[in-house]
Parts: sequence; C-alpha cells; structure tokens
Amino acid sequence: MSAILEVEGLAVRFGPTQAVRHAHFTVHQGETHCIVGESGCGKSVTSLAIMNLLARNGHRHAQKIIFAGEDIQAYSDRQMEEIRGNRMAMIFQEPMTSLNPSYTIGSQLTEVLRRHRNVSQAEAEARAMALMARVGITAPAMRLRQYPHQLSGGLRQRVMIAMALMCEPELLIADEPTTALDVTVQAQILRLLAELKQELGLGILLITHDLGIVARVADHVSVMYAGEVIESGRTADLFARPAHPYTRGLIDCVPVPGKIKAGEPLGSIPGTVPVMKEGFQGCAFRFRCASATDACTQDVPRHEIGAQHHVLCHHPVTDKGSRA
Amino acid sequence: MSTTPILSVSHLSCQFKSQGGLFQPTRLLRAVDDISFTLEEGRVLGIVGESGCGKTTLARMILGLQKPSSGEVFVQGAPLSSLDRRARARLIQPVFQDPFSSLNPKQTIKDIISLPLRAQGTFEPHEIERRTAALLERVGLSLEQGLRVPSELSGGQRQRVAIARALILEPRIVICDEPTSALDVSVQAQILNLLDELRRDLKLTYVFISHNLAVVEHVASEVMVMYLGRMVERNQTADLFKTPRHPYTQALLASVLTPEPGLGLPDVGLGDIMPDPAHLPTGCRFHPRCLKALPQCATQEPPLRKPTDHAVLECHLT
Amino acid sequence: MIRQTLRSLLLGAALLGTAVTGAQAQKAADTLRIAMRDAVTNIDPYYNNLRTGVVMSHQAWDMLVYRDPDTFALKPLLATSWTLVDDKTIDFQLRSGVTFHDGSAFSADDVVYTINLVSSADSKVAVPTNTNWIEKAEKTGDLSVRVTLKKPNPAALEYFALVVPIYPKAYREKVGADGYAKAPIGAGPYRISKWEAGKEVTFERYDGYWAASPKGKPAIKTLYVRFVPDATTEMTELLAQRVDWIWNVNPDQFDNLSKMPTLQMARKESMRIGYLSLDAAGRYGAGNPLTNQKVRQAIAHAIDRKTIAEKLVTGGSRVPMAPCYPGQFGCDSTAAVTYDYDPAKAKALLAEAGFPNGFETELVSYVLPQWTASVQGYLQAVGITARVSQLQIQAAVARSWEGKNPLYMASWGSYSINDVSAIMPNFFSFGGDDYARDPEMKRLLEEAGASIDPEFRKKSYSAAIKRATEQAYWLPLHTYVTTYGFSKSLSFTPYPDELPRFYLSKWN
Amino acid sequence: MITFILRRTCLALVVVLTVMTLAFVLTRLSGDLAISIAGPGSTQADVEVIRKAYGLDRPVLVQFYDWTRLALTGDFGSSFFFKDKVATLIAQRMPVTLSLGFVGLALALSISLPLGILAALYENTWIDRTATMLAMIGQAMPSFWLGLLLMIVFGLQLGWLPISGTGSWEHYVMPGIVLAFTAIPALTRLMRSGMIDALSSDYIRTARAKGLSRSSIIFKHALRNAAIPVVSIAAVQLGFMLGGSIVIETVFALHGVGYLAWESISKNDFPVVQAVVLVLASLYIGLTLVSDILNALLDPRLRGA
Amino acid sequence: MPRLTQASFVIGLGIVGVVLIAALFGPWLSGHDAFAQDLNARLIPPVWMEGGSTKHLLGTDQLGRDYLTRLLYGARISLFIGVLTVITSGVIGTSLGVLGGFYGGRIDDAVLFLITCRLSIPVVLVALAVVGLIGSSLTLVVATLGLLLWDRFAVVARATTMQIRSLDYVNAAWCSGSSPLAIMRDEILPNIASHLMVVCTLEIALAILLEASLSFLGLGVPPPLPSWGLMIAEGKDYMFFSAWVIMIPGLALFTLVLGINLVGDGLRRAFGTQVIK
Repeated sequence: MSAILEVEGLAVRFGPTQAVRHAHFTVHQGETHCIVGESGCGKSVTSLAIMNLLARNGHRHAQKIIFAGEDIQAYSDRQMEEIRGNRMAMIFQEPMTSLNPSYTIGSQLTEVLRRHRNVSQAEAEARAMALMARVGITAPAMRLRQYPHQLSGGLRQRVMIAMALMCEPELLIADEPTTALDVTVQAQILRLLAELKQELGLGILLITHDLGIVARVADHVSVMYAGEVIESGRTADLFARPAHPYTRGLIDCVPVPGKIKAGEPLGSIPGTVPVMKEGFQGCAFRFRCASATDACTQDVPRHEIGAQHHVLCHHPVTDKGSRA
Repeated sequence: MSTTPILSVSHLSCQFKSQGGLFQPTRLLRAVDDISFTLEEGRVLGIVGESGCGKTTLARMILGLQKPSSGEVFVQGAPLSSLDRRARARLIQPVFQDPFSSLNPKQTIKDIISLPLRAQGTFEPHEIERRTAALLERVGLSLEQGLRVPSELSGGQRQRVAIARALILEPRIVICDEPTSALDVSVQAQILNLLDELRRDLKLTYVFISHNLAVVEHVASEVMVMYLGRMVERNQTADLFKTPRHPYTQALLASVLTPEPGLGLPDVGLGDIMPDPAHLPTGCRFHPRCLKALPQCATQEPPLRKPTDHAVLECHLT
Repeated sequence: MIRQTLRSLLLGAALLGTAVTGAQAQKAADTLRIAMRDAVTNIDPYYNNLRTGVVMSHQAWDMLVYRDPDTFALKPLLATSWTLVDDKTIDFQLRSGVTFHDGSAFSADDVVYTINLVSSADSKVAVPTNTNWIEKAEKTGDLSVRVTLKKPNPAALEYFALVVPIYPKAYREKVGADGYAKAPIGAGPYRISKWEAGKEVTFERYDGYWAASPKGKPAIKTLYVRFVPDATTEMTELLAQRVDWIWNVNPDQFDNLSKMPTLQMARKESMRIGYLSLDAAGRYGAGNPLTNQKVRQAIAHAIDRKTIAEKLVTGGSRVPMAPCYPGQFGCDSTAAVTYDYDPAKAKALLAEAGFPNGFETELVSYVLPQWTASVQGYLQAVGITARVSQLQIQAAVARSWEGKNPLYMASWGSYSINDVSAIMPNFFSFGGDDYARDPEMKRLLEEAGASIDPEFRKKSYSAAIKRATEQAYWLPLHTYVTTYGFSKSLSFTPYPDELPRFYLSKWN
Repeated sequence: MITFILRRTCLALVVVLTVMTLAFVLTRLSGDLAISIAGPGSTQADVEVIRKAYGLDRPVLVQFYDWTRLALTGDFGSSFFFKDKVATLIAQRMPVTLSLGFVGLALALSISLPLGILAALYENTWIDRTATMLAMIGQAMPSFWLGLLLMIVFGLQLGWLPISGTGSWEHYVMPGIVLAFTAIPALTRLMRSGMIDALSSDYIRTARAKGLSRSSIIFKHALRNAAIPVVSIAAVQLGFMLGGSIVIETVFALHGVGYLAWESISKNDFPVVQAVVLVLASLYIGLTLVSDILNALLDPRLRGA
Repeated sequence: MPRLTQASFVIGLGIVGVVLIAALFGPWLSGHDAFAQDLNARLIPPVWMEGGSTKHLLGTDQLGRDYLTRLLYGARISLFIGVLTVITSGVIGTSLGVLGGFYGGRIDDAVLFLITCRLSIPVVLVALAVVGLIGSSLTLVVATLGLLLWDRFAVVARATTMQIRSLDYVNAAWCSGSSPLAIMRDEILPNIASHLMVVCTLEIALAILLEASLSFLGLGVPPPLPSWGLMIAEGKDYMFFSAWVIMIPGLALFTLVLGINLVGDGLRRAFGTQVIK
C-alpha cells in the first residue's frame, strides 16, 4: 500500500485563532483513515485545507502536503481546480444544502465529468446512471431529471458520493458524511463507502466525531484535540491501548449498550475545549487532564508506542488493558 | 402497582394541516397517531425513532405546547387540558435539545432560571433569589455565572441552566427532548450524569427522547419505539435490547455502531425508501422497508399485542 | 465643495447664451413654441374655466364682437353691426363670406345654435355665469340674429366679445360634443391641427380666414403650445431655448431674465386684482373678531400694500383703492375710503375693538406663497396670528363657498370685462364668495346692474364702493402684472386684458 | 401550479376590492365635491345643478355600490374637469408612465446588478465599500432635487437632453435616471446579499470541490440562485416605481398617470384620483402576482407546490 | 466589523448628532427669527458670494427671511416628522407583525392581508391625495405618513417573531407558565428590537424624504414653516440666478438622510440583520 496523501506540519489560522496546529497524518491507498475529535478541534478545517477550499480569511501553512507523490502546496488555483473533483473528491455533512437547488441531479453529476474529461453529454449521462445504480439508487434514469429537493437525505448523500466518484478519484475526503442522517441510513452509507474503497482501491479520509463509526470503518485513526493530532494509530491498537488521557476519556464517555449498568455514572471529561491563540505553548489538554503536571506547560514530546502508533503527551498511559 | 400513574397518555393523536397562504390546499400530516401509555413515578421512559417519527410532537403535546387533535394527557390522574398554565408549569417542565436556542439571549442566567417562579406570581423576590442561587449551585454553576448572559457560557453550561430552569418549580415530570444530542461526547456524559443524579435526589419522572439508542439504553427504565407516528414496540429497557420483537426495532438496534473495533458494519437492508409523514403507506407503515413483510402487511393495519406483561408490540409477525 | 458647486451652477447660468446647442428658436421652421403652465384638459372653450382656455379660444375661434386690445373699443367681428332694441334685446347683423376651418360657411344658424346651447341650464358649461344671463337667440334672417336677455346686462357686448365663441352647427352636430372636443374647429385665424388633452395643442394658420378681420392674417404659420406644469421646468425650457414664449414668469426673475442675450421680457398690468376678503358676515363663526368693523379697518391699515405691490409684485403694480380694477366702468376711486399703511393705528384700532393683544385666525390662500407669507407677516406684526392654509385654487375656492375662509387671499380677473358688474356682484350679492352679506350692498349693485343708464349706474356703483370701503369688507391688495418672457427673434405685444394675441405676433 | 396561480389570483382580487373601498373612502375626505366641480365663478344654484347631475345627492353607500360595480367592468365614470371618460384618460397616459417605469427599471437593473455582484465578489474590500456607498448616496438623494440638478446640468448647461415632455426616447433619459435612483439601492443591496449568501453556501463549496472554474461557479451556480429574489423584487420595484413617479412626472412635465393624479388631486377631481389609486394598486398587485409566479418558475423547489 | 464600516457609522452618527443639536438650539443661536420677513432685503446671497453679508451667513430667501435660521428650523421639522412618523408607524407595524408572527393561523392571515393591501397602495399618491383633499398641516402629514409607513415594521417584526416563536426559549417560557403577553414582551420584543432599530433608521430617512417630496409638491408642511422640501420648492424658481436657494436645503436634506442611512447600515452590519422587503 502506498501513501496517497501525506500531510505534515499543517497549520491553519483564522485571524488570531489557530484552528489547526502542526497536524500530520498519512492516508494510504485502499485504506480508510479517520480523523476523530469533538466540535471545534479543527478536523473539518483540516479537510478543507487539503482541498485548498478554506474561506478567504483562512491561512494555510504546511511542511508538506504530498498528494500522489507531488507536493500540492505550491499549486496554483488552476492546478488545484484540475485536481479537485478529478483525482481528489470530497463529500460533505449536509446533503440537503450541498447540492445546488436550481439544477437537476443529472446536470450536477455530468458537469464534473465534462469539466475534467473530454466526453459528450450522453457519455457523461451514461456514466452518471451507472454510478447511481452502483451507489444504490433505484431508477437512475428518472432520478437524473429530478431536483435535489425531490430526494430524501439518504439519496442525496448517495448522489453526492456518485458525484465524487464520477472521475474515479484516488482520494475521497468525507467530512461527517452521515451526521445529518438517521441511524439506519448511516449504516447503509458507511457500508457503501467501505465497499467502494475495496472495489476502487480508494484512499478515504473520513472526518467524524463518532467513535462508533471510527471503530467500525477506520483502518487507521488520528485523534485531534485543539487543532493537534494528539494520538494516531491502527484502529484496533488505539482502541485497545489508548495512550493519551484525552483519548481514554473520550472512549469512556461513550455509552455502550450492555457495557455500563444503569445507575452507574458515565465516564466524563470536565471542562470544555479551549480556543487556541497564536503563541500557545504546552499541552492544550492540561486544563482538563487529571494527570497534568507543571511539565505540561512545556513543549509536548512525541512518543512512539507501537507500530504506527504514536502519542503527543508528557504522561502517556502505556500500561496494557488499563481501560475502566 | 395499583397507584395512579403519574403520567398517562390516552389515544393521543396529532394531525397538522400544512399551512401557507389564505387559500392553500390543506394537506394532512399525521405526526402522532393514536398513542397510549402510562408511566409510574420515578421511572424514565425513553422514546426512540428516526427523525419525523413524531417523538418531538408527542413531547410537545405532553408539555401542552401542542394541542392534540384527539386524546388526552393525564398528569396525576388529572387531564392536562383542565390545568391552567401555572398549574401545568408546577407539574411538567421541559429540557430542550439545543442549548443555544433554549435560552433567551437577552436575559441573565438568573432571570432565565427564575422565570417559572416569577410567572407563578406568588413568590416573594427574596424567595426567588434564594431558590435561584440554590439551584445554580446544585447544577454546578457559580453565582457569578448567574449574572452572565447565555452567550458567555459553553454549551454544557447552558444545558445546566436549562435543567435548573426546569427544576426550580420542583415539578414532578421532566420532558427531556434530545437533551444531549447537540453536545460533544465528553460534555454529554456530564449532563447525563447530572440528570440521573437529580432524578434520584428529587424523585423525578423523565420522558427521555433520543435518537441515540446507546444513551437511551443507559438512562431509560423502559423504552418506546416510534415509527411514522405510531408506537410500534414498547418494553422494559433490558428486555427490549435483549429481545427486540419488531423488525424496525431490530433494524434500529442493528444500526447502532458501538466503539468496538473489528465488528464491522451491520447490513440493515432497509432500502432507499424514506418514511414520509405526508404520504403514509397503507397497512403497516413499516412494510415498504420491512425485510420480513407478509402480504397482509400491505393491506391490514397490524394488531396491537402484548407478548409479555410489559411488552407491547404492533406487528403482523409473531 | 458647496462653494464650487454653487459657482459652477451660477457660471453655467451665466453662460447660457453660448453653451446651448441645437435648440435655436424655430424661426426657420416658422413655428412658435409656447409653454403654458395651466393645462387645458378640454379645448372646447365652453368646457374649461382656465385663462389658458380663453387664450386658446381667441386664436381658433371668432366671437361676434371684437374688443380693441388698446382702446377697449368694441368693433364688428362676426357681427357686422348690432342694435340694442331694448334693455333685454340685441339684434346682430352677421358677416357674410366667413368660413369655418372645414370650409363650411358661417350663418345665423351657427350663432343661434351656439347661444341657445350654452345658455341653457343643463348645458354643463364650465362657467355658467358667462352665459346664463341670456334667455335665447332667434334667427331673424340668414345673417341676422336676435338675442333676448333674462335681465338687462350693461356689459353684454363685452361678454360677446370675450367669452362667447361661435360653434359650427353642422359640424358639431355631426361629430357630437365629445367628437367636437377631440377635433374642434372654429372660424378664427388659426385652426387646431393636433391636440392632446392636457398635453399639447398645435395651431396652423387658417388660410381661408377672412381678409378684413381686425385680428388680421397671422404672420406665423404654426403655433405649438405645450403644457408644462412646473414653473421652473418651464423657465428651464425657455433658457435652454427649447420654447420661444412663456408667461406668468416669477416677477422676481424679471430683471435677471432680461439680461439674457437670447431673451426679451415684457410685462403689462392686467385687469386682475389680488384681494383679501374678510369674514364680516361671520360666516366662519358668528362672533369672530372679523365681524368687528374696527378689526377690519385695523387689518387694512396693518398691511403695507404699497411695498407688496412695488417689491413683490413689481413691474408697475398699483394698489387699487376701490374694490375693482381702476379702469373698469363704474370703478370710482374717489368714492372709496382709503387706508394707508399705519401699524400704530392698526394696533390702536384693535385695542379699541377689544383685542389689544390681537387674536388668532386662519388665512386661506391660493396666490403665490411668498405673497401670502408677506401678508401673514404684516398681520403678525400688529398681533394677529394668521394660520396659513396654502391651497390649490380649486380647493381654496371650494372652501370659500362653504364659508370657511375667515381671511381669504385670492385674485379676480373680471374675465377681462371692463365693467364693475364683472367684479363687485361676485363679492357682494350673497354668492359663495360674499363674506359681507350686506343687503344694502346687494341692493345697490342689483340696481346698477339692472340699468343701462351710465350715469345712474355710476352713481349706484360709487355708493356701493363707498359703503364697501367704509366697512372694510374686502381689501384690494394690488393689481396683477402679467410677465412675459420670449425669444429675441419674436415680436410680441402684451395687452392689459391678459389675452396674448399670437395672431398679431411675428418674427423679427 | 395552476392551483397556486388561482389561489394567488383570488387573494389579489380580494386585495383589489379592499383597495377599492379605501380609494372610495379617500376621496370622500374632502368637503363638498359639487362645489369644487363647479369651479370658481359659479353660483350656488350652479352647484345644486351639478350636485344633481353627478348624482352626489344620493346616499354614500349607493354611490359606493355604483362606483364599485362599474369600476369592476373598467368604467370609472367621467372626470369632472377633463369631461372625458376616466378610463380613456388613464389609457392615454399609461404608456408614458409605463415607458418611464421600464426605462427606470432597465437603468436600475443594469447598474445595480453588476454593482451588487462586484460588491459580493469583493466583499469587504474597497470595491464593496464603494458600491455600498454609491447605493447609500442614491438612497439619500431626494428625487425632485436630483431632477432639478440633472435638468440644469444636462438640459441647460450641456444642452444634451430635452428638458420636459415626451416627444422622443431622449425625453425619458433624465426622468428615467431619477426614477432608477429610487430602486438602485434596494436592488444593489439585494443582489449583493443574495450573491454573498449564495457564495458562502454549501453547494458553492461543493462546486469548488468539483474543481469547476471560477466563472462557472459565479455565473452558473451562484448567480442563478442569487438572481431569483432579485428578479421577483424587480417586478415589485416596478410597481413601486409606477406609484412613485408622481414627483418625477411633475418635474419633467411628463404627461403620465402620476401627473394626471397630481393634477386631479389639486382639482378635487375625485373619479380620476380614485381610479388612478386603484389602477396603480392593481398594477402593483398584478406585478407581485407575476413576480410570485416567476419566482415559482425559477425556483424548482417552489415549482412542485 | 470591518474598519471602514465603523468609520462610516461614526460619520453617520456625527451627522445625525450635529443636525440634532442644530435643530434643538440652532434657531435660538442664529440671531434671527425664522419667520421675520424683510421685503427690502430679499435674496441676499450667502456670505462667501459677491453681495453676501455677515448679517445673513447663508443669505436670505425671496421674502428676506434669514436662510440659515430657516435651514436650522427646517432640520427641526424634518427630525420631528421623521421621529413622530416612525413612532406612529413603528407602534402599528410592530404590534401587527408581532401579533401575526406570534399567533399565526387566522390572525397571521389577517395581518398578512393587511400588509399586502398596504403594500399595494401607492404611498406618495395616497399621501398627496389625503393632504390635498383635507388641507396641509404638520399633524396631518405625520398622521398620514405614520399610517402608511408601517409595512416594513410589520414585515420585519412578523418574520423575526416567527423565527423566534419556534425557538425553544419561547417554548420554555410557555412551559414556565408565562402569559402570551409576557412572552411577547419579555421573550420576543427584546430579541427583535435590534432588527426594528434598523427599520427605524430606514423609515426615519424615508419619512423625511417623503415629507420633503410632499412639501415640494405643495402638499406637505404648510408655509411659512420652513421644511427643506418646501424651501426647495419655494426656491426652485430662483435656481438659475440664485442657485444657493436650492443647493443649501438640498444638500442639508441629502446629508441628513445619508447620515441616518449610514447609522442604519452600521446597525445592520453590527446586528447582522437582513431587512426583508
């Protein structure tokens, strides 16, 4: 498996607010890499920063963003346009608003193919219908002529996925693709993504806040807190041996049917996520951390605690099976 | 259990006419259709179902925010419609989903919390002051925070304010409509724990609405599953999670993604037909998505059955 | 910034003569472009009550009688001669060889048709008083007509000369009243070639006009009259040389406009007088202060009419002493009790009348706002607070007739009829505008109006003038001066009767 | 769609009826109409004759009933002063007002749309501020004053344009500019905010993620959605412009409906005033109806309703 | 907030403040009576022009009245009309809008119907007709404009109330046992107030412009009251040779309206209000 996307030292700044700080991760071909974190931790900004789709007041800086072997940081707007939707596609959280209400599904699907490939409208439509059938949309010929408002949320997300796949991209970035959907639909969409990954050898970068999703679909996980990747590892590793206090706390917070008896309190993390300003030093989690010491105000060391498993902490938990 | 249930809902229905201009054709939307249940004091009833299943409308009817098209809500045996708004406020209070929209941005936290007391019109100012301060502390907020406005508080803190407001009149029942779904996981746990503590301390009864089955499993003593306005199954929490009888309940449970690596993704197989409350299917409302549907499911409404003492089921399948 | 803008605007105004391009006077096209403010909405002369309408009618229609604009002497026009058979009967001998604009010949039938039509009670004409004193007209020959009056009217021939144009019977009966209003014809020096209600009228010289007419054959081929409602817009048009002739120019601009190299200005005092009527009869409220003679006299002393005439109206405006135009028959200024400007005396009179601190009242007006404001200012100076209601003419007149105008500033033009009967009876014969309601005044005026003996009439009018001024019922303020602005290339003579005669104008 | 149009039309009719009542009541606010019809120089006997002739001696309700009944068939009675059918008068003058309205709207759109789009594309830059400032200046400019200034500059100093009247298309330029000024601020602002909303929407983010070119994103995806409210407001603005052209028509001596109304008001010619109020109101109602239908046609979300 | 927006807001506030002070104290300080005429001192140009005098800084009008004093007095009238009109229309529009938005259903249908009717009425025309038929007076102008200009208040109040009505803090107030009146007063009004403030500024500006238009046509404020519109109307005959008579009141009107609009725009940006048409 080769790396399709390699990000190192990514920082994104909105005015004085530091949304992402020296983030790093690698997505391999045919692998789902999950970025997980609570709201405001910078996970969505990271995905937009890779696509260079940040709002005008957002500033991106990175040591490297290597896509398919090339550093795309220095790419011009024109070069990025060539890649986007073509070799690197994205789907978003809100399928309701992510489709243009004024154009038919068909026109929005074919548009992207005709932009990047020299094909006729008929060819584009044929491809669109084939893909729609593949993502589980019945009667694609009819759907092609419908407008987004005539479709349910689940169908719209399927359309978004089909649209993202029109040009057979190498990397698919999915930003909370199922958050707005019902649980029963969520499972279907996730299954679809997993199947497509297998079939097409896609690299998927999946952004989510839901540890349940992470556990079920990810090959590799990066946990973000306050703009930083504080822990990263193979999924099974990370869930079995969470090293960062935050990762542990997060896992403890999630109620699991049959695991915690009614009446017992859930594990929780006190306090709230801080907003990062420029010049912040030390561990951002120290204000909420039970094991924080004076050392935590210093630059945080990176510990490799296993194959492809590392953590950013002064006091990583390394004892095996310490989960509560 | 021969005592009167604290909350009892009888044949409650709610239909909306889609509104527009003066001459818009009225389309009937059955949000809640003939729902009955009773709830004993101190229990927590979890209501689950997908968006559009009518669970929020049901909550609004119990709170008196929505007038039922038919049926009645009884609180301690008295019909809700016979209570004036102050009496109702003393019995039932809400905690809403979005802590950003449930607090008036122009009022201080203390004013927000004391609103139910002030609305009663019978409390002295110092009494109001005293009880507000006490409750602030109880939900884990400082007196200084009581002088702030909602925008200066975090989501979790706001939800604590909402809980304080709900409890200041010492009501018997609290309706929690997705109280943690707008919060981050780490904060969600704080709020769930607080709610649970308060329930024990104050002998409260909760109706707890959520789409998150794991949360419901954790807090509820019994669970009701709704689909397109109907109650399709109801049971004690443990029983329901152990032996889900309705295909829809089964699908719901199967869809829950617990943070357990290696289990993979479930195949729920419900198809791409979405429930639409404006166009109800004939027969069993779930049949277009049901993998086990029988021929009669498309034509006949399923019967209401009681497989056990506590279980209620509405399905043709046995 | 402001200064620069102002300067550039002024500079622009000063350079008008040279800056304007492509809008030279239409001398070459032989078209006189006229702008007027008061739009005629129905050009049929009997169905509008505006001065503009009278002006139009004299270009396109002929009357039976012609009044010399300089001497006011009555001369034959469509009638070659007339005989006063008795107090109530006039015989007209009509001219032969006259044709209407459609070429049809003028005859007694047209006169009889016209007079009987407009004098009948259900005619709905715009100004019934102009014709309702006529009983009937009878044809006494192909070219002779006898007109019978309801009551003697000493000024009858003046009316026939000014406000009784003759319809072509055959044509008007053929097209009907509405059709006639849309495409009217008469027997005057110009024919109306195009006309749009309230917007514009085009006159073409009528080549079949009879040669010996005192109106003469027009020198200018085409008159193009456009109605421009706004005085400023109208003046802009003149300055930009997009029109050649306007009138009733704001007198304050007279001197400035006179200096423009492309323009010439003229003004002429007219028979119209501005007045202030006072509610002596108590129509507005029985006990109101104006019912007190001393109050009315105080007001007469309070207003500096001479300064108003000289500084505001300008151009030779005078202050009439009697309640009529000084040149009118029977208007004897020597009979009038006079009031000079004397605010001290006015205050004394007010104190005598029991109003040492003045009082509040209302001043209704439709004349130029600055004139109203000046009268208001003078009244304020002696302690009388007058609330101004500056209304449109129609609304003010309506209020006047309802008896709701305690003080009322208005004007009266006597329809250019050179006789006191055209003015005083309107204000002292218990009509809508009569705020004196004095039976003695009514008696004197009726007596004078019913006679055709000049001496008797003069005596009665003098008595009426004496009584009216003594009582200070009605305060004449100033005579009007009509101002005219027109292109340097035009030769135009204004006359005192407010009737511009374009058929007498020519290019220089 | 048909029920939608029917429903809107019914509502429009009820509104028209209400406005009719209002228009009738309005003109009864003044004093005795018969006196004002008679005009200066007539006697009280004349007034009585006129009162009878015009049916003003009948009970007000009967007059209202008759007026409404006839007005619904397009017969507004006769003008007291023009001695002509009111309907004819309005029909004669409507083309002038409509031409003025269309010229004004065309000018307003051709200025405000590019201005609004530019302002949105360069949000919070000097371009945006300049556009906003221009709109603000337009909003603060009293139309009659602007009219006078234009008249001095273009009519008098430069002599480029005719000053008053309706002879040629050139006559509509100055009044059109003044009228356009009344609509430019609102339209610019709407275009700007619509464009900003559209540009910051999720579907534009999708379009960018698809790698579409900048021009395609702006003109195909954003403008289409931002233009919907502008198009519908433009029709409504035309209604406002027609109703607001009185001042401009008076200043520039345009013999349109607005000027007709102004003349009639000053002469208490109430059948005309009533009819003009009613016609302008109906036009406005009609235009909003058109705008709603346009809106529904342009926006697929409403089309299905 | 962007910096220049703040600057323009401050400029607007400054303009309005200056006009306000001028309107309140100016007529006393100018040393002349706004109504005292002097027919011998007519149309004196402003002090900086040839023939101007320091006695009359902005010259005199066609009746020899001090132009500066009349201009300052005119500011008083403009502001008086603007504010009073907006109070009247604000009360009407806000009440209707809040009632309609809050109760919905039939009541809202009625309010919507009233708004539709009101919008279809041509304002200038009807205001002119009313003033023309009844007779001009300051009170009538205020009353007429007040009764005509409530639509935007109603539309904005209705739309914002509808948004807020469905918010959970209103639901919570219901559940707390608050009365409908208390909810409208304590929960809804304070939260739509910022939107209404923006409408206020827009409507004050509009009312001032409309009054000027009516007065310009002679059917607004009756003379001798010096409304700026009336001053332009009275002065326009003189504009070719004494341009200041229309430039001065015109600029004053323009500046005041611009100032109010700048304030409104600043408020709107600060509050993030979308004014619904």
